[in-house]
Amino acid sequence: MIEMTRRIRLEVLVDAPLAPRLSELADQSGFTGYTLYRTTSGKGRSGEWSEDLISGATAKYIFLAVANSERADRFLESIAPLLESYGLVVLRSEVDVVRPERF
Amino acid sequence: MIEMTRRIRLEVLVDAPLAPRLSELADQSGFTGYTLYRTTSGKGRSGEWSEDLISGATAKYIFLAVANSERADRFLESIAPLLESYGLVVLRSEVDVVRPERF
Amino acid sequence: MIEMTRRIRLEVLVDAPLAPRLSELADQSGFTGYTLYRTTSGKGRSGEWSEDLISGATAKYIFLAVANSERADRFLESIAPLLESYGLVVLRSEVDVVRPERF
Amino acid sequence: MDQLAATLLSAPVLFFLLGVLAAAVRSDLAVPETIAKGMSLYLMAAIGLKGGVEVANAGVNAQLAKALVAGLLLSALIPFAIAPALRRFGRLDRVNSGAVAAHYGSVSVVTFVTASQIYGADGFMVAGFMVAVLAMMETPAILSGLLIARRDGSGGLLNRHLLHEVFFNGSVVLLLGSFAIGLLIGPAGFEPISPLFKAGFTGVLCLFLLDMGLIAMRRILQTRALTARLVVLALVFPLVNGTVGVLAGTAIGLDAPTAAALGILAASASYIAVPAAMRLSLPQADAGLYLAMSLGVTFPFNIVLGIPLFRWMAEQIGAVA
Amino acid sequence: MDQLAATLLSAPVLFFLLGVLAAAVRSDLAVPETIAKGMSLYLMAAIGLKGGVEVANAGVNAQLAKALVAGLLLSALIPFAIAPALRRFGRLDRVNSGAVAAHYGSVSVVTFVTASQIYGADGFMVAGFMVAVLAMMETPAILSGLLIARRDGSGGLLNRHLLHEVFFNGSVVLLLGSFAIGLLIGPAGFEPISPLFKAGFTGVLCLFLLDMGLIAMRRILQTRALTARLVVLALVFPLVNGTVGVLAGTAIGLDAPTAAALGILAASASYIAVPAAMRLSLPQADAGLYLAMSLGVTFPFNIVLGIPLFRWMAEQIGAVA
Amino acid sequence: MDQLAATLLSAPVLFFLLGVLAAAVRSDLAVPETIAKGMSLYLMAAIGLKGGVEVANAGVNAQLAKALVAGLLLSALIPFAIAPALRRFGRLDRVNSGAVAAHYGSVSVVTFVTASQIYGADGFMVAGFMVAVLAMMETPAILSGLLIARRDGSGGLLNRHLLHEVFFNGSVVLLLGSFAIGLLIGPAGFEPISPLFKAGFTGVLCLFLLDMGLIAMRRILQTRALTARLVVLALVFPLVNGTVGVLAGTAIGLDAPTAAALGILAASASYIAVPAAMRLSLPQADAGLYLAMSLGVTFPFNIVLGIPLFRWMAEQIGAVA
Ligand SMILES: Nc1ncnc2c1ncn2[C@@H]1O[C@H](COP(=O)(O)O)[C@@H](O)[C@H]1O
Ligand SMILES: Nc1ncnc2c1ncn2[C@@H]1O[C@H](COP(=O)(O)O)[C@@H](O)[C@H]1O
Ligand SMILES: Nc1ncnc2c1ncn2[C@@H]1O[C@H](COP(=O)(O)O)[C@@H](O)[C@H]1O
Ligand code: NA
Ligand code: NA
Ligand code: NA
Repeated sequence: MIEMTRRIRLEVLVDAPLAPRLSELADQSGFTGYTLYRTTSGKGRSGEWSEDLISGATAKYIFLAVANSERADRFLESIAPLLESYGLVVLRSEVDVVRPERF
Repeated sequence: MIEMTRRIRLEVLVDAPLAPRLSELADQSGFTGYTLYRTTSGKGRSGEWSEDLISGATAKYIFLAVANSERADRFLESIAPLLESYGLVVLRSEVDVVRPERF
Repeated sequence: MIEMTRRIRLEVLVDAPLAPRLSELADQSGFTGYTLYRTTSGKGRSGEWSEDLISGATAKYIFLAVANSERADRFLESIAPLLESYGLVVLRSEVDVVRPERF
Repeated sequence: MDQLAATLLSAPVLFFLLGVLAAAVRSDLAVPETIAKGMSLYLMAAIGLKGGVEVANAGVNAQLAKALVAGLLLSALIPFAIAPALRRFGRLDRVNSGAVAAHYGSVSVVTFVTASQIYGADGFMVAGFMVAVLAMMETPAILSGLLIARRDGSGGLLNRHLLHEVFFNGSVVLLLGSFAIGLLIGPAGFEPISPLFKAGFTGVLCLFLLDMGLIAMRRILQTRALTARLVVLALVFPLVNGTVGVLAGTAIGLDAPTAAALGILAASASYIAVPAAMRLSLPQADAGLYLAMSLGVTFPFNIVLGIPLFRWMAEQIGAVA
Repeated sequence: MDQLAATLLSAPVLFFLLGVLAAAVRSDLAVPETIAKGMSLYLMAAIGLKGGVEVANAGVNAQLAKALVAGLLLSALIPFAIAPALRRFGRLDRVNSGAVAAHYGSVSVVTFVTASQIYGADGFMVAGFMVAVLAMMETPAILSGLLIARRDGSGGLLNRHLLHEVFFNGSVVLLLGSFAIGLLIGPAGFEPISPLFKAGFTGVLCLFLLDMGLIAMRRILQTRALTARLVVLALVFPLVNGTVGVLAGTAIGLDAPTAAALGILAASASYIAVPAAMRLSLPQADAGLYLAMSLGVTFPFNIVLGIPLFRWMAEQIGAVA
Repeated sequence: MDQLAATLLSAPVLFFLLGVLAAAVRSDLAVPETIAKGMSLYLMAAIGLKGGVEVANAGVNAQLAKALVAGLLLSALIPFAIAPALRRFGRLDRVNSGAVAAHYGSVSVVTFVTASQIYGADGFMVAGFMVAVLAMMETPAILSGLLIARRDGSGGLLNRHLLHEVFFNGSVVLLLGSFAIGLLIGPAGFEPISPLFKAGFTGVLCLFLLDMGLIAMRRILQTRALTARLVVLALVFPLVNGTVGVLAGTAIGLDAPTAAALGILAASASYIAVPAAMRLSLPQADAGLYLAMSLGVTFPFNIVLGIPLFRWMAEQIGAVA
């Protein structure tokens, strides 16, 4: 059986214009990588939205990153001040990875 | 360290025309929000498919919602009758969130 | 309450041209299904990338599959030789599903 | 035979065949779905405008009303006429029979568009008002299909979502809306937009049919549900329904091209409005099945053989009548 | 009144109204976002080229410099002028006032494009250099809006990201770049690309406005933030700002069509450059709010009423002056 | 020099430079990838049709066969010729050398299209059959590159997936398919689709090159793998290969424009068919590397300098010969 190691998986739902800021914070927290993908619609306390490439202001991405718990904590703390104003949804869970030195 | 609270993460793979129905059930179960994103292809017992915006009939979305376990259970029960006929794939796991009162 | 059963959830980040190979291996491991969706950008040890439909060479998909642990292990072993050269990111976690016989 | 050759050698049909061929050899040629959707919207807006401008020019006459009624009846009744064949010969259950039947009552916009274009290139001009008939025929079949599927009375047939879909379906709204705009602006108002909507039309149709060829053939290759019996039905239905359409059109006094177009509409099967509605209302029905029949078999049949056939038929019957 | 009818019966405006109507009856008609984005890029490139080619033809004169200064001042100052109304009458907090004010200082490319097209169809020709004024007015308002939002001095206003956005915003770069290309290639060099960028223009505008109609109406239906007071402001702002723009244009000696276009620019509110910048710099502001006002109320108002109104105004004032 | 100025001041090249500039100042200007893909399909269909119609008009002659053989040889042999330079001067390992070499043996459709357009605008007409040569040259280099990468014999070179990719690659199928359609329909059949495929062509090329400029420059900015030595090679390869192409073309008796086009084909490097095939067959090779060389360096070089240079060369050699 392949050996796997536990790491932290972080998902952050973020508005398109704010995604670069998140990537910067990930770099600063020492993340080795991250991946973004587009969402198409949703609903929250501030109402419904759907994809919008014209203004680009309300398009949302999911930012996905895997890291060890130390870096993950550092990242979570660095985004803490943004949580309210950016309206981020932040999810943390555990995953097993191969080649753990990559994360 | 940032304090995080355990919540339920639900993912449902759903055909595009049925997504609005799922959103309604999420509202009725008291969910505070949900997010949808598009998938591009896949395979299952009923064969292969790939994205199809022309008819829109076989495009599939992933419906992602985080909720407390009470609401999550309510939602799961409300979609139970649709599971077979809608061909839904339903996944439940646990995640940690900040600002738990949001979910 | 709806009865749910534990299964393995696998996510693999894969380059578009290699995705069909992954699907073949999933079939050979006895998977009942899988779903692919597109990512839009990211960063790793080999630098930044973003979606690219012109060459299609650097577009990346997330391959998502749920399986029982036996099949999941078989699949993980079958992709082991590809991990380094394909630059795959492989994540394993646990999920609860309804209708476990489907997976 | 001349008509058949002319059809087969027209650029749109050749691009369709190129798509079929590319998919058959499993080439990775693909048109992004978003582009295809964009072209589909363009084609509907263009055909709607064209029809409206023509009616603005020619005026409305009694034929329009008759054709609308004929279209409505064809769309609503064809499903009932073919459902027994689907159940007995096709061996489908009630739900799948209803779902498939709804597709054949409804219409394919692109089949109509391709036919009008090929006919028109040759001076065989379909009346502009047929666009309204096209829009009219899109959705009644949905209700018929549901009635067939649920003759046992289970489930609320006429729920809010569904009626909404029937009346305000995107393609119906766009076709009728563009038709109305064409009526309002007339030939003079159409002039500034004619380079996009008229001059560009056949070219876009080529690219769209390239994609339809790819999609149709891939449907056939991917499907698991298509039996030989269902293939037979997917070939017989357009023949029979198209013949009925041509006869009905001639009977109510339409000219030959317009009667041929009514034949094409009756012969064609939906691949936009109905599949989505069926997925919503009859989720138990097998989408792979109805799309394989409609897109994979009937659509190619109509594009390649139906178009010249119904013209020939309309000309023969018109000559006799 | 004639102008109003001409506007309402032009194809682009009718497609806009079709979009509004379709969204109002909650039809599922939708233009894929990627297609809309593609059309938006096309329209900007086309209008930029057109302006550049015209200036290459007509030569630059003193009016250009004057118009650029007037545009810069309007963009920078309108936010300060309307912010008090947003705070007092509109009951918004400082941050939301700043964000909304920035939108009204900036401009809507499509409103300008639609106005030029409708005016031009009638021989009421807007000067080519107004494209440069359009680009010039896009972003200064962003800085003004931020100053309003942060008059308390918190937060670094002029960070790197933001200044970059102001100068190298995609739409500014594309408009000015195409304008420069138009200048360089002149009428002869424009000829081979004129079928796409000139002949196709009005048609693409129709399809784009169809989508804008859908988006505008859906904004209204989805929003939770729009109060009656804010709707009033979203109607009064274009009236007042547009009047100021027409007056300023006439005062600096622009001809009537060009003064009307300056009015349109002043009256219009951004829905591309500014929302993205605000989301970045003032993430606490409510995006649903400023998009509902700008896209949902002011945009339709300008398309339907503003275009004929500011023309009428410019003609009256021009006749008096 | 005149040619250089004419190239630099043509609208397509100016849009390319605008894209390069916008990316250099890190503007957020972006063309959605789906739109770019759609334009790429359009350009291939259009160039294929155009070539086919021309051949239908001019008839086939012995030149076609000679040019096909020359193209095949260039595509298959260039990789072997340049691989040693990549290994020794470029300091790449065997796998990366093979991958990069494959790109330079193959061709860039858009480079060819831009050259034909710029040449043709000036009456320097490339023979229609060169589209078939273009398609012919797309994929043989893939096999050569793999042979280079795996001279050690490891790994099954000619697996099913790969051969399929070589023969039925989407762009090959579309180019040859459209070429065949053009042949079949001839000038008369092309007329109804000429507004889209001919009149619209240069305009679409402008927008596509805008995106290519953005992509090329961003490749350069994002890459981590590009060394100064590799940049030198990415500039020398097109010069040398292009010269060989022009010489070969002249030697087999092609007229000057057609020989120049063969030079362009030899000079250009693939960015569609080959990268995808290399990712599949040589996943260990660094995609960032070969795309940076091909798209980031060689493509701009050819668009800006190669196009006038190879014309000049073909004219000089032609005059001497
Ligand atoms: N419980 C949830 N589960 C999944 N996504 C959510 C949830 N709550 C909010 N979201 C997403 O986050 C966006 C912003 O949420 P809000 O700030 O509550 O309006 C929503 O539009 C959804 O896309
Ligand atoms: N085990 C699985 N893992 C991930 N996705 C699946 C799985 N099984 C089915 N799916 C997805 O669900 C769709 C419908 O499945 P089915 O009803 O089995 O045909 C498939 O086409 C896949 O996209
Ligand atoms: N820690 C990570 N979390 C999420 N995605 C990652 C991570 N590391 C790498 N990736 C993704 O995998 C791609 C290839 O990674 P690499 O091979 O490190 O360049 C990156 O461009 C990212 O999209
Ligand atoms: Na029918
Ligand atoms: Na303004
Ligand atoms: Na080459």
